[in-house]
Amino acid sequence: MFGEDGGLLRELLVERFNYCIYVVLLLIGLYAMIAKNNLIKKLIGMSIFQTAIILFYVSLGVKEGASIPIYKPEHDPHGHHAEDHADHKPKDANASSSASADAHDDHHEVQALTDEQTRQYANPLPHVLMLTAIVVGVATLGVALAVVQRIYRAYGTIEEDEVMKAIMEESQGIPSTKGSPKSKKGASKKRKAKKA
Amino acid sequence: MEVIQDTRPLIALLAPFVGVVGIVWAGEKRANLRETITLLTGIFQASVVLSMIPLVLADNVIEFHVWQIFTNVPLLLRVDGFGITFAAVASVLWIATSLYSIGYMRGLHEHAQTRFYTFFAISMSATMGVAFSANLLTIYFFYEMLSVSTFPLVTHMQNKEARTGGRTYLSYLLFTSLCLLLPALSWCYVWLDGGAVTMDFLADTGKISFFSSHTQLVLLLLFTFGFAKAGLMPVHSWLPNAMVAPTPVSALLHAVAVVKVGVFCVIRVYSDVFGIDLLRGLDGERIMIWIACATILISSLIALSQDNLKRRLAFSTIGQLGYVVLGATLATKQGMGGAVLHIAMHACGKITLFFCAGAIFVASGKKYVSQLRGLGRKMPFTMGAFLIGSLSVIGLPPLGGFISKWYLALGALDGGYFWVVVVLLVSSMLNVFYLLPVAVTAFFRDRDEEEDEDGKGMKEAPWQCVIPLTCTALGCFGLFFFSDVLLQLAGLGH
Amino acid sequence: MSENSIALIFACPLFGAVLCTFLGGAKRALCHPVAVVSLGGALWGGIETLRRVVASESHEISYLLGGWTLDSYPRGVGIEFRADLLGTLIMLVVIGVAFLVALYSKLTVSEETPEKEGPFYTLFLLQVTGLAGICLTGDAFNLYVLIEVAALTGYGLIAMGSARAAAATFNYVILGTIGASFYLLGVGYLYMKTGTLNMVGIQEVIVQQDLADSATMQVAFVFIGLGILIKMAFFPFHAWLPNAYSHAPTSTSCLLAPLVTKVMIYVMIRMTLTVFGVDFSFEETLWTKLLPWLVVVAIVCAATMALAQRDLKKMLTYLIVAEVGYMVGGVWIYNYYGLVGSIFHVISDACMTLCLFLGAGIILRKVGTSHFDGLKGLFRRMPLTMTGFFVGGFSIIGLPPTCGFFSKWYLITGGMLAERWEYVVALLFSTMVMVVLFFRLIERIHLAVKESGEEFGHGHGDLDLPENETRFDEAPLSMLIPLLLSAAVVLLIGIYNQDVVNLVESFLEPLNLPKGTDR
Amino acid sequence: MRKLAVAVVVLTGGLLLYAATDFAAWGDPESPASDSDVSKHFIAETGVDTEVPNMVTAVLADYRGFDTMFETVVIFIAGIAILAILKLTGKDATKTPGKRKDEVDDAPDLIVTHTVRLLVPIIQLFAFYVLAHGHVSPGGGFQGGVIMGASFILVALAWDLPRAMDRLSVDRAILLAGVGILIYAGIGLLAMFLGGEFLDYAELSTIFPVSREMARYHAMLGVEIGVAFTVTTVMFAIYASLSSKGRLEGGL
Repeated sequence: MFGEDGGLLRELLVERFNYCIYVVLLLIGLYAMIAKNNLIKKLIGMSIFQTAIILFYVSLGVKEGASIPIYKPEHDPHGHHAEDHADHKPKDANASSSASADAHDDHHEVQALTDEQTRQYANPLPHVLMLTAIVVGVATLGVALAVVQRIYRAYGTIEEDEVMKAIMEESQGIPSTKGSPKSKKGASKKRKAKKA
Repeated sequence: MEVIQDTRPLIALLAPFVGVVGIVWAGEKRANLRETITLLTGIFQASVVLSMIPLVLADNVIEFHVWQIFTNVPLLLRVDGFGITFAAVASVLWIATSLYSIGYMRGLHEHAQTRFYTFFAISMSATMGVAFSANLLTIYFFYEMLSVSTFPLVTHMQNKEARTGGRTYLSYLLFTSLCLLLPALSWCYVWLDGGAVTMDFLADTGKISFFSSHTQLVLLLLFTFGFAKAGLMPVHSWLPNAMVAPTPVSALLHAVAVVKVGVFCVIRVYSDVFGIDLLRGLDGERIMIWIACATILISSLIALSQDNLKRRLAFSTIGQLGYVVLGATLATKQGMGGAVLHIAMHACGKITLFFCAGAIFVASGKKYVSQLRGLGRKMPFTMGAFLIGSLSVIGLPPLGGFISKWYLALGALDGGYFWVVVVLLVSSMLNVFYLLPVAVTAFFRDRDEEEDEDGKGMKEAPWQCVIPLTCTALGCFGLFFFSDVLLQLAGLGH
Repeated sequence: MSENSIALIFACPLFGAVLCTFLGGAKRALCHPVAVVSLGGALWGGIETLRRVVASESHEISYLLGGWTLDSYPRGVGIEFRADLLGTLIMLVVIGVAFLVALYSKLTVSEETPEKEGPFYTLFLLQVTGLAGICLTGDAFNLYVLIEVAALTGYGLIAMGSARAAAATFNYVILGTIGASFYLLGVGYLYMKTGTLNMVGIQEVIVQQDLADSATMQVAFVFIGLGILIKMAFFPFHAWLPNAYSHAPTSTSCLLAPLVTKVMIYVMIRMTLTVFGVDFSFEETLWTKLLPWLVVVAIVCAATMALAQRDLKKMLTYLIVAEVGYMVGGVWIYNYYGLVGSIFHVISDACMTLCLFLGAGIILRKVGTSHFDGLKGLFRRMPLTMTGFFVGGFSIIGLPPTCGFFSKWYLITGGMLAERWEYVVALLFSTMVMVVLFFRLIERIHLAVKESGEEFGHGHGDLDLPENETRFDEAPLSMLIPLLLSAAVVLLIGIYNQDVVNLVESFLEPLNLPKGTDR
Repeated sequence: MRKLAVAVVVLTGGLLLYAATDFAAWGDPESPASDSDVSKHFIAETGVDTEVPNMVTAVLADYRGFDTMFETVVIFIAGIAILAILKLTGKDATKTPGKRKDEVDDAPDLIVTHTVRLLVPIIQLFAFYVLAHGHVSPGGGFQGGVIMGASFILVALAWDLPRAMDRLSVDRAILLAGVGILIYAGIGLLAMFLGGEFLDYAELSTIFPVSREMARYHAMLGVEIGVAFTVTTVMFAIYASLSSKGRLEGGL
């Protein structure tokens, strides 16, 4: 944990800068989700929280000296290299030693990358996972917003304590009949009128 | 001993269910048909049970394997002497009760009679199940079934009183069975060879010696009080509370089936799980004798102070159940036999008393002992039967109750507990004090004048009530004179 | 076709859902049959899968989605569906329960959420897809996606109801997202340390590289565990459940209440046994020491809160929280029998909760309220419905021969063998509470005494109930039959418990859990 | 609540930092995540397996295509759920809502509408490019779909919701979202009926005149199109429902 040429501070703040940021973001989000009274603020917290995790995953995919996980032209199965290499490579050359994909006359044989070449590309998996996580986050946010709107429509407020109060009043005011939406809406309208 | 595979135990078990289908089908509108079905079911069940007696007397056991509960534990039905004694008593008395309840329920214009007969039949099935169980888990299954299926009967009145009674009834029975019995069972089943020992009453008697004597005592206590239907103090108070039920229920279930299921289970545990030898060697076994004796004496004293006839009988029942448990705790052959006999003897006597109490209620609406003055002349059959039942419970020859008490006393002496005999004598005296005054009041005290006014039209109860109670009263004599069979079944014969 | 039966399990409801969307506009009436048929197809696929799993030698089937088969590609390149005995059993329960609820839902959906049959059945089917997928997937990240599928459909299904339900859903969204995100974070840690997302792959790396001491792994375990505990509404994190389920539309609560928490418990078992492995989960973490005590607190608190409720549905939801405590406890007492009990309880609890919620739905529809006051004398009106309801109640109490007895038996046994007396006592305590709860209900349903204790009639003979309270008035068949079927299932699982337990045992056998019987 | 939140945050933060002490070194190529068989396979063999240069697309749509299918389903669910929650039906729908105070009846701004009129085709073209070019450069179904959805939202912003709904009504949007799922799952199912596992695109080569690798290549484009359908339409449906409070008229 304590590196030879630096203390904990250096370790955390410089070398693991991203990890620090993600922790801070995550905690901000978590705090907002629990402590905030306004429902929309809670949702903002939720978004920050999810973004923090995305940041963590992306940091995970970092690889020193690697580029984005898209084949450079020389490794591209459809790239120009096919023709380039075909010119100066004998057809019966040892395929396994070939640095790039070998090419034939009309259709080319794609070769797996060697270890050396693999090092040049970052790991694609975290990116894929985060694409999924982003989508899930968007979907959750959308549904949550709809729910908030439904709450606002019924109770006329998006402050949690006021919603709770309205619910308490409602459950005391209306006897234990089946909670039909109509009666509830009536009650909320009255409340809205009072506010105005 | 020979093991015979036969379906008859299962038939006896399932017959009431077939009856239930018929009863529900006939329903409230075809009341006569419904009652006929009940009676026929009872007769059929009793005849199936009785038909097995010769086989058992010839030193056989009848087995039927129903279903595998756990890997090693089957739901096994087995008919042995002890089981069939109980089953025969219960099923024969069911016929009498069926007849009696026709008179009782119609006489009082009770509501929901179909439900009453339905659950009555289910209770009888559960009782047969307990009687024919071959291992502890099987017994537990039917025991719980009985607790639940009697609940609608206890709360039949559907009023506030019924609610209180039903609550006490069920909470006692389920709390004890789920909190004491279930852990004890699972303790036994798992720690004995990881479930390889099935607690079979025949094969695994005494296997419990695997545990330390300390644990054995804890288990003994858990089992004894877990079977709260045995009414041992301090888990007895469900029984007086269950008296809110209609009298046929009190008569058959709370004098015969349910309470006897409790003591039956206790005897099973003492004699077939622990075994007499192991039990004698157990240090704490003496505690159980004290508890049983205390139950006998205290309940008799309480019974003295009860004016409500059914409550008085209920406390008397608790005392008599104490006899049975006492017989089991003595851990002698005679004591066990006496306990088995007392199940039958007390059943016959006590059901007579309850029938009479119900008949009095139907005919005159009287519930209290102090109201019975002069009733003996109006209802000679009923009160005569009451006298016979009382004498049998007290234990006078030539009535059945004498034989069981005799063997209990023998067992006590055999075990070296002289003071237990004294307890038996004292309690018999107490029985005299709380039972005989009822008959004496009825026959020898004159009615007050103002009471005569409203009692003018009073006459004997309906015949459907009188016939059964006369029969059971005669049965008390019969059991004394034809006790050979019972003795043999109880393992005391020659 | 038979080897693709696994694909049917998620493909049938998925296509059914899309079809329901298409039909949602003009031909709404067709949505219900479509849902039933597609779940029927899934059920067939599930049964076929179970048959194949049982028949196969290793008792598990690998299904490599996308054709990334294990013999030509490294494990974890594609997504793997692993149907072993545990997952297949739970999956079958999920689909079976969903099938019954689909049958049941015809009337309640059109009455409670009019003109929204299309969206309802779409979400309903996708919920089932998600839950069934969770049971089968062998990929830790795919599990997250499926959890979110189930969660999002759940939000939608619950918030479709009243405004009160929407307010409850918001809490569910917040807590559910925290739970799922914690899980995701934990999976991220796992991936960082092991470089794979495949469950078996992770386990292999943990064993090979001996990662037990790693701080990251420990924290990953905590986050995944916490996330799942939040999702399953374990006691201190239960806040979202009672309101959400008790105010949701009837069919929704019938589907979610039996399944969601149970499937999450399955996920916990899967994570501890398959992903982290027995040694890591039980020996290297503090959870075995800590969690049984939390479970005791959870069971006692939830049971006490259930006792305080005067509303049937609300009471049932607290019971679910208590039952979650049972199952979590069964896992963490770290004992063979405890785990058998836990898994069996997942199955039986799903069935009995279903039975109770179906019954409660009928009561709600008939009486118009699920408050206790509305229950009096119901047995006379609806004897069959009430019988079905009682069977569920008996099972929750743990009376033989219902399945609840057997699961409780194994749990108590496991607790005793592990010498976790506190857990056994908590179980017995909550059993007592359930006795009180249900016989209080049964008393009300059976007796004709008002809440105040006032009597209706004069005892013998006439009860003086108004005409409409004594008339024989059974629930409609479309609701009654599923209820009775579920009651029958509760009894059948009890009676054939040995077959189920044998399957569970052959899953647990290779794991070498302590049996504790060799004293 | 605040105290509880602080406590939770402190505890979580402690855990997170504790875990961070044990993390693999920053950007270490030898770290398990970057050096595992799986990620090496993705980098080295994507070309061999699928002939797609963009590994992210290949992993997304093929190796982990099942995840992505459910990701699309998640989007679809969001659309349906929002409609289910917000859409007013029956009596409520016919009730005319009272005008909000802040609502203005002004005609759309001339400059804005003209700009949008010019921009929308370009945005949509770009969306197609991002979608189609996802195999060789960053892009794909989700990204293309979002851009496409944005173009419809832009119309709704510049004029009003009805005008956008003339082009894509919410009901039709949800239908098209379902079509997107059908395309994705349908390709998977087709592969299954052709004898492979679900989503085994290589099996499509039996009915199309391409090699197994190229079948995967083209099928990926197919599923990306399906994804784009769903994302485009659901994005718009979410916007329409939220901005009009489920009445699907007027909007912001």
